[in-house]
Amino acid sequence: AEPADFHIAGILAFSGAYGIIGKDMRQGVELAIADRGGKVLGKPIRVSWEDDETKPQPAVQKATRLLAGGAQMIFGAVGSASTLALQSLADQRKVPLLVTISADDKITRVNGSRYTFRTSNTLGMEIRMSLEFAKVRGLKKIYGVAADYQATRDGWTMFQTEAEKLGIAIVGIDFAPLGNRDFSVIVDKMAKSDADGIAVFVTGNDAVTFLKQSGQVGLGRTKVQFGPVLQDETLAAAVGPAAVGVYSGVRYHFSYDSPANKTFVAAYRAKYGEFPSSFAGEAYDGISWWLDVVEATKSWDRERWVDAFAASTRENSLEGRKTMRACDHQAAQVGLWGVVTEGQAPLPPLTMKITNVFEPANLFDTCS
Amino acid sequence: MTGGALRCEDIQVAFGGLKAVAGVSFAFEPNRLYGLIGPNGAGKTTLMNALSGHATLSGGKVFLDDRDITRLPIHARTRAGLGRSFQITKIFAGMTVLENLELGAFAHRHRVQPFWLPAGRFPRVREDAEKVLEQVGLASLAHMPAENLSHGDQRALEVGLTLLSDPRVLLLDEPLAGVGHDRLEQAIGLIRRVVAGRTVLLIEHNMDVVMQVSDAIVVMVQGQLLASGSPDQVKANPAVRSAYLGEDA
Amino acid sequence: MTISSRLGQLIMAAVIAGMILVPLISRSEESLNLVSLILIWGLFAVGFDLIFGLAGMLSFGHAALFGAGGYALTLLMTKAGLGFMPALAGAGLAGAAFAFVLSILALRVSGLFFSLLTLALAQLAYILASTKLRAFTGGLDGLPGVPRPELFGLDFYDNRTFYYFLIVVFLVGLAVMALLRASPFGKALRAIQANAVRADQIGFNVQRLRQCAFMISGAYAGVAGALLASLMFYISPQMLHWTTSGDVLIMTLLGGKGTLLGPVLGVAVFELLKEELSQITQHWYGILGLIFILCTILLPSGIAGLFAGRRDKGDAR
Amino acid sequence: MSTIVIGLSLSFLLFLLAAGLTLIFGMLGVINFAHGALYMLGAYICYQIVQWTGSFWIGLALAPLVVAGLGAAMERLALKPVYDRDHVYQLLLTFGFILVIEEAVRLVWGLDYKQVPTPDLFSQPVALFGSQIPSYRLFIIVFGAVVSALLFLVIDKSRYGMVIRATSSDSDMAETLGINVSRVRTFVFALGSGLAALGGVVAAPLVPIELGMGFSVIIDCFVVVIIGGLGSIRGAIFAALLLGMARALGFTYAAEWVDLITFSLLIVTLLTRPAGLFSRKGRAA
Amino acid sequence: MTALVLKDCDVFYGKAQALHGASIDVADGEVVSLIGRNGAGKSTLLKAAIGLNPLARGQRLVGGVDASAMKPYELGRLGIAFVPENRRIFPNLTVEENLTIATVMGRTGPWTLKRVHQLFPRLEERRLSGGDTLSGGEQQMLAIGRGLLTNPKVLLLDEPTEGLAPLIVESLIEAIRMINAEGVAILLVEQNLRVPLKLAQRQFVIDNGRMVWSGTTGELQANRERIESLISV
Ligand SMILES: Nc1ncnc2c1ncn2[C@@H]1O[C@H](COP(=O)(O)OP(=O)(O)OP(=O)(O)O)[C@@H](O)[C@H]1O
Ligand SMILES: Nc1ncnc2c1ncn2[C@@H]1O[C@H](COP(=O)(O)OP(=O)(O)OP(=O)(O)O)[C@@H](O)[C@H]1O
Ligand SMILES: [Mg+2]
Ligand SMILES: [Mg+2]
Repeated sequence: AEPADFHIAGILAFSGAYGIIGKDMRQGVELAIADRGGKVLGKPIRVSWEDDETKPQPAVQKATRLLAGGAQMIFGAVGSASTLALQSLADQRKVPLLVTISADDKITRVNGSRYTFRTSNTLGMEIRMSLEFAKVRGLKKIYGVAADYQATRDGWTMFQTEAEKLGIAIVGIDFAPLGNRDFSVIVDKMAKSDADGIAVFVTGNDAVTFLKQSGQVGLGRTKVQFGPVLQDETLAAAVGPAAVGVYSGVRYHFSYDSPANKTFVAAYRAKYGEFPSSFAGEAYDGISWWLDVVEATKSWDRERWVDAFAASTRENSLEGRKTMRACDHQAAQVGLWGVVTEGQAPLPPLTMKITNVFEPANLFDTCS
Repeated sequence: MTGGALRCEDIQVAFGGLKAVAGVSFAFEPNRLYGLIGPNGAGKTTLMNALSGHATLSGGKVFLDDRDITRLPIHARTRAGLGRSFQITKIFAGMTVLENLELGAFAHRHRVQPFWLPAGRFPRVREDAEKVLEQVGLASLAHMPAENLSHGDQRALEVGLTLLSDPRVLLLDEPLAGVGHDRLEQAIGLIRRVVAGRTVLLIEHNMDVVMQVSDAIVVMVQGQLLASGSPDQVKANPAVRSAYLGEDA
Repeated sequence: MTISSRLGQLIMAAVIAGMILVPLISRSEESLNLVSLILIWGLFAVGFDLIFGLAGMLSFGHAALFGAGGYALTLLMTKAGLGFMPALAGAGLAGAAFAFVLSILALRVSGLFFSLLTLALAQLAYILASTKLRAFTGGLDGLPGVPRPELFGLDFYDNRTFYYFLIVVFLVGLAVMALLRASPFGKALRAIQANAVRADQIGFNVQRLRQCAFMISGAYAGVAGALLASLMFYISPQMLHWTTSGDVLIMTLLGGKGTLLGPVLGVAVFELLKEELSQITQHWYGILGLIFILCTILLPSGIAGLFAGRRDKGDAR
Repeated sequence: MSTIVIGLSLSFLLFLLAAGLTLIFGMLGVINFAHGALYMLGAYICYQIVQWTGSFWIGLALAPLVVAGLGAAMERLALKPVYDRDHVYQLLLTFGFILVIEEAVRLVWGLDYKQVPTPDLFSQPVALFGSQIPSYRLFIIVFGAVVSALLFLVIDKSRYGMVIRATSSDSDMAETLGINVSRVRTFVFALGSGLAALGGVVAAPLVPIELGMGFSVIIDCFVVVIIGGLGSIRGAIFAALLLGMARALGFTYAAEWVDLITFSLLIVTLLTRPAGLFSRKGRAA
Repeated sequence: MTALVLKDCDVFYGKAQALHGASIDVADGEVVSLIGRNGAGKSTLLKAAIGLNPLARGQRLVGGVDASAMKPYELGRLGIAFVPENRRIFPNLTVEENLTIATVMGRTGPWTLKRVHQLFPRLEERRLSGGDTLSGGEQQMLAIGRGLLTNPKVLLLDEPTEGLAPLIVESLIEAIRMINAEGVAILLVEQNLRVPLKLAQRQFVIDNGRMVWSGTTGELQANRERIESLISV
């Protein structure tokens, strides 16, 4: 028997470290659902939103409950740790898990989870963008700071190896505890070094803290600060004027020039009165793609959805063409790179300007 | 039962610069009751703390029946037969008087506290407790939470808890302080009865009582022994009179 | 114990039993999950209260014991290839062993300083687990795929079967604890809380008793941690974070410390409130806070106090 | 050299964060878990004042006052009825405060980041010992030193301090000596809350202002309070200096070990001087 | 003029009634003593006088004015000083602070730190020690000194000689005489009957929370046997 509705378990962070992200993602998803008349396979779409407090345990707990109540898929989570935890649950229960924000490379890997798909960026591709940027910008000496966390440590190792291959010298690296609240000593060391580039492999609160404190000594005046996920409009607003001139990878941007994006941004602004954040954009993009594929199967068989999605390509995604790689369930896509600038109304006062668009070929390893 | 012999050699206890006990040596002979007197702050309680393990010694040794117990922890001294009461009452608040006493009996009867049977299944413990309850005159208050007792009744419970470990050497720190006028005779009687067959060290400021019950008296002043001897000898000692008793005593 | 408080105990037991058996009637998977959580945290809280409510030792290090159990089960099963039951026993042992190590340091002090030292030691363990011991713990990302039992040919990956398993473990744990608390050992712990100097003086080996209690409590925490990891199929150092210790403390206080069933009640109310409030309103967080505040002011000895005729005897000021 | 200056700024920042906690802890015997929430509230209110008036300094002056007022209300309404009970119940209470304060902040300011810019006066770095030292850091050092000196004089040295300490150990007896105990308690809790907010205001230009900010500092505060010895302002100053310097050195040579260094320091202190560096032992019998 | 009057007072601890319509009065410049066996309600009555035990029924008059609803700190400021039976020294204050805290409410009079030191020289020697390091007897001296330093109009003394060495007891008795001569009314609870017989003009006997006898010291001595039978078991 067909279920009464298409029930999605939406596990996002509405509180905790990433609490601010959940709301935007939810808005993106709700717009995507509204765009298709609220239905898929002829049944109404129902999303149960749950707050994982940016912690894996509640994420699993709440997802378990929703799946027990008959949810057909999971959408989320935000933090990579939560997502990784949800993966084993999804495999266990054989329900699809759609990821549109968590960036840890481990989430999509060859022979990884059959049921997990990611339509958004990986940290790996963002680190490649950082490398591409260092190359394009002609940086010679780089001082780095990275969070003492597996994914950023791995990312840094890769960055350092590749950079040294390109003849870029790494003059220093500090691993700061996650959630560090004082970077002044590290900033001082950086200021005293002869580096021309500062690679900042931290994100969220730590990124804001770093940039606020480096701003107090004017580090950005003499050196270029950049990082894979260092800034977006939300974080820049938290940093203030010191953010101007900082380069960062951008997951999605409302200024990206594509027909689909123009329509989306207009609709989003009309509905919510603000520009869509990268979280809203990625969420909208991912869920629209997924629902279209589900619709096309004309079936309620989850295995059919998974097979179909693994082989799909989206020509008209917000960021142009995206290809789902059957080998690791990661969507290959372009990489956006930008700089924080002062924006004119109606843009936010600090807004990202896209400076580079890197091609997927440069950002993804081939996989078989 | 016979009382144990307690001996201390050059005991010293210092708190910062203050020498509360400054080299006390004394041998307490078995089966005798010693009254320990001296001005306030002379170091009587501290000496007792040194004997029972509640003070850290900066020098000296304590022997119980020729066994060196200087480094023994408090509970082990109790098990070795050394009991004491405190000047500042220490009872188990939140429990009834009877429960207080039962705990004393459990501690005394069991080296490892049984965890496989409910506490109610130990009739002998209850008997022990009830016996002491009677002795210290608290029978009518058996089920009163101990912290609700009046001051004098708490003092009685304090002494009762000490008796349960059936010590061979008994250290009593002002057991009669706070005991009512009406009960004094009874309390002295109790002391006389329980001391039989034990070695007792009694601190007390009520001279009538001390002189009446002690076999010998030890006088402490400023952390040191000033005099010792029979009650009459001590009473007659001029140094003791001027330091402690006052002329009209 | 007065008649009315015995009646109160009975009512409380009935309430808890009713709550635990709800899934049998409702057949809803959601309540199944909720009750499973209550059983596991209930076991944790019951163990916690042995030292907190009885011996008066407020440990802020129980998160580490909880986590140690979880990791012990995970590693013993996935790396050492042990079966579930031996691994669960291993988890209990790990909790006790870790408690032993903590106790060597933390029991040198008492009162508030014990709390603070256990907090510091557990935080140290948390930091180590989340940074330096990544190879074993999976770092902050944790380890997914914690297994469940394979016994008597039953499918414990089925939540209902696992729930029955949890009931058995919980009841055994509860019964053992009931005996411990009523035994002279339990009385001695109460005595230590009431007056440690006196307890020592009448001949209780206070340090040893405290250490034993701490280790038993650690074993409960270890088993509970292992069961939680298994229920979630997931474990991370987050389990070792001091907030986990805070949670179990809050639950115990809410339910009523110093009683056998109070902590379980606290766990149940806490989990139910979280679950239900978050479905009703976005502002559940604040409402939960208000409820805590009101409970503190209005219920002097926790929710269990509603059932008891008078203050629990061990609950000394 | 620059490490020392930065270390000093870390120290005094730590002191400002922890002062209110140690005060309430030592003087009222209340472990105020809501300290972090009050700290956060201070930062948010400062943000709001800066939005309205454009001046950080007005924020610095007013936000602690507002929060102190709130602290007074919390004490009167919630804490007062439970003083006579086992202290642990206050944990549940202050835990409740955290949730309520966080909810209120979420309702008023929402989830997104706020920021308070560095005040103009201190926005430029100064060259010192071959480093560019943010002048705001120098401000923190001076301001922290002044606040710590004031607190030391008031709490450890003055009659008020004596009254407060007496109230904390035996309120009934203090009351018979003519001390209006409930007013003293309210005052102390208000002062402690105000100090928490002051910490939040001073930290505001340095860190992102968001809901989790209070949660993340509370452990640091505890470390300072414990090392210093509960309730001793002198101890807290000393502990903050020790810790600040240790962290500055840690960041210089081994950043990833900083947290471990902090906790090892704490554990060593507790093992050698269980009651903190500045503690005094009473008698057991 | 009466310094302090308690009239028909009932006091409860929880549900248990500890005072049943007890009355007592102390005139200006008078020493009144209250005797009774352990648990009779003596301390309870003193605590009711200073306001630590609320009156469920009855009246408290201070200097003729109704003070039934006053809080302890208001009574303290009016000049009632309390020396409790278990001393209640502030452990976290030094000896000197334990004394000076009595002066913060600002009552001045003949008693100064110096005079307390003269009375109890031991307290001067231990000036800077923590209150909780003192010996039992030293703590007792401190509690009395603290009470005196409030320069009271009425002094409530609960077993002040407990734990004091004989010499000190003598000087305390002298001191109480002197204080009394300076016009301070004193309500004294003592186990050691010797002291009240020496000092008090009038005696009250309490048993089971009820006043069972009152009269002058002379009357007490005349009826000693009857009264002892009233209060012994
Ligand atoms: N822990 C401590 N720290 C500092 N000083 C102490 C400590 N314990 C005792 N003292 C001091 O040592 C001295 C002796 O104290 P002790 O209690 O032994 O006197 P005591 O002879 O028993 O007097 P009392 O008859 O008044 O009970 C006192 O001056 C006391 O203040
Ligand atoms: N806090 C309390 N809670 C309950 N009952 C109490 C409390 N304090 C005293 N009582 C009871 O009140 C009665 C009177 O006690 P109170 O302390 O006034 O006696 P007292 O005459 O001072 O005796 P003592 O000579 O032993 O000091 C006693 O029966 C006692 O058990
Ligand atoms: Mg003494
Ligand atoms: Mg009394």
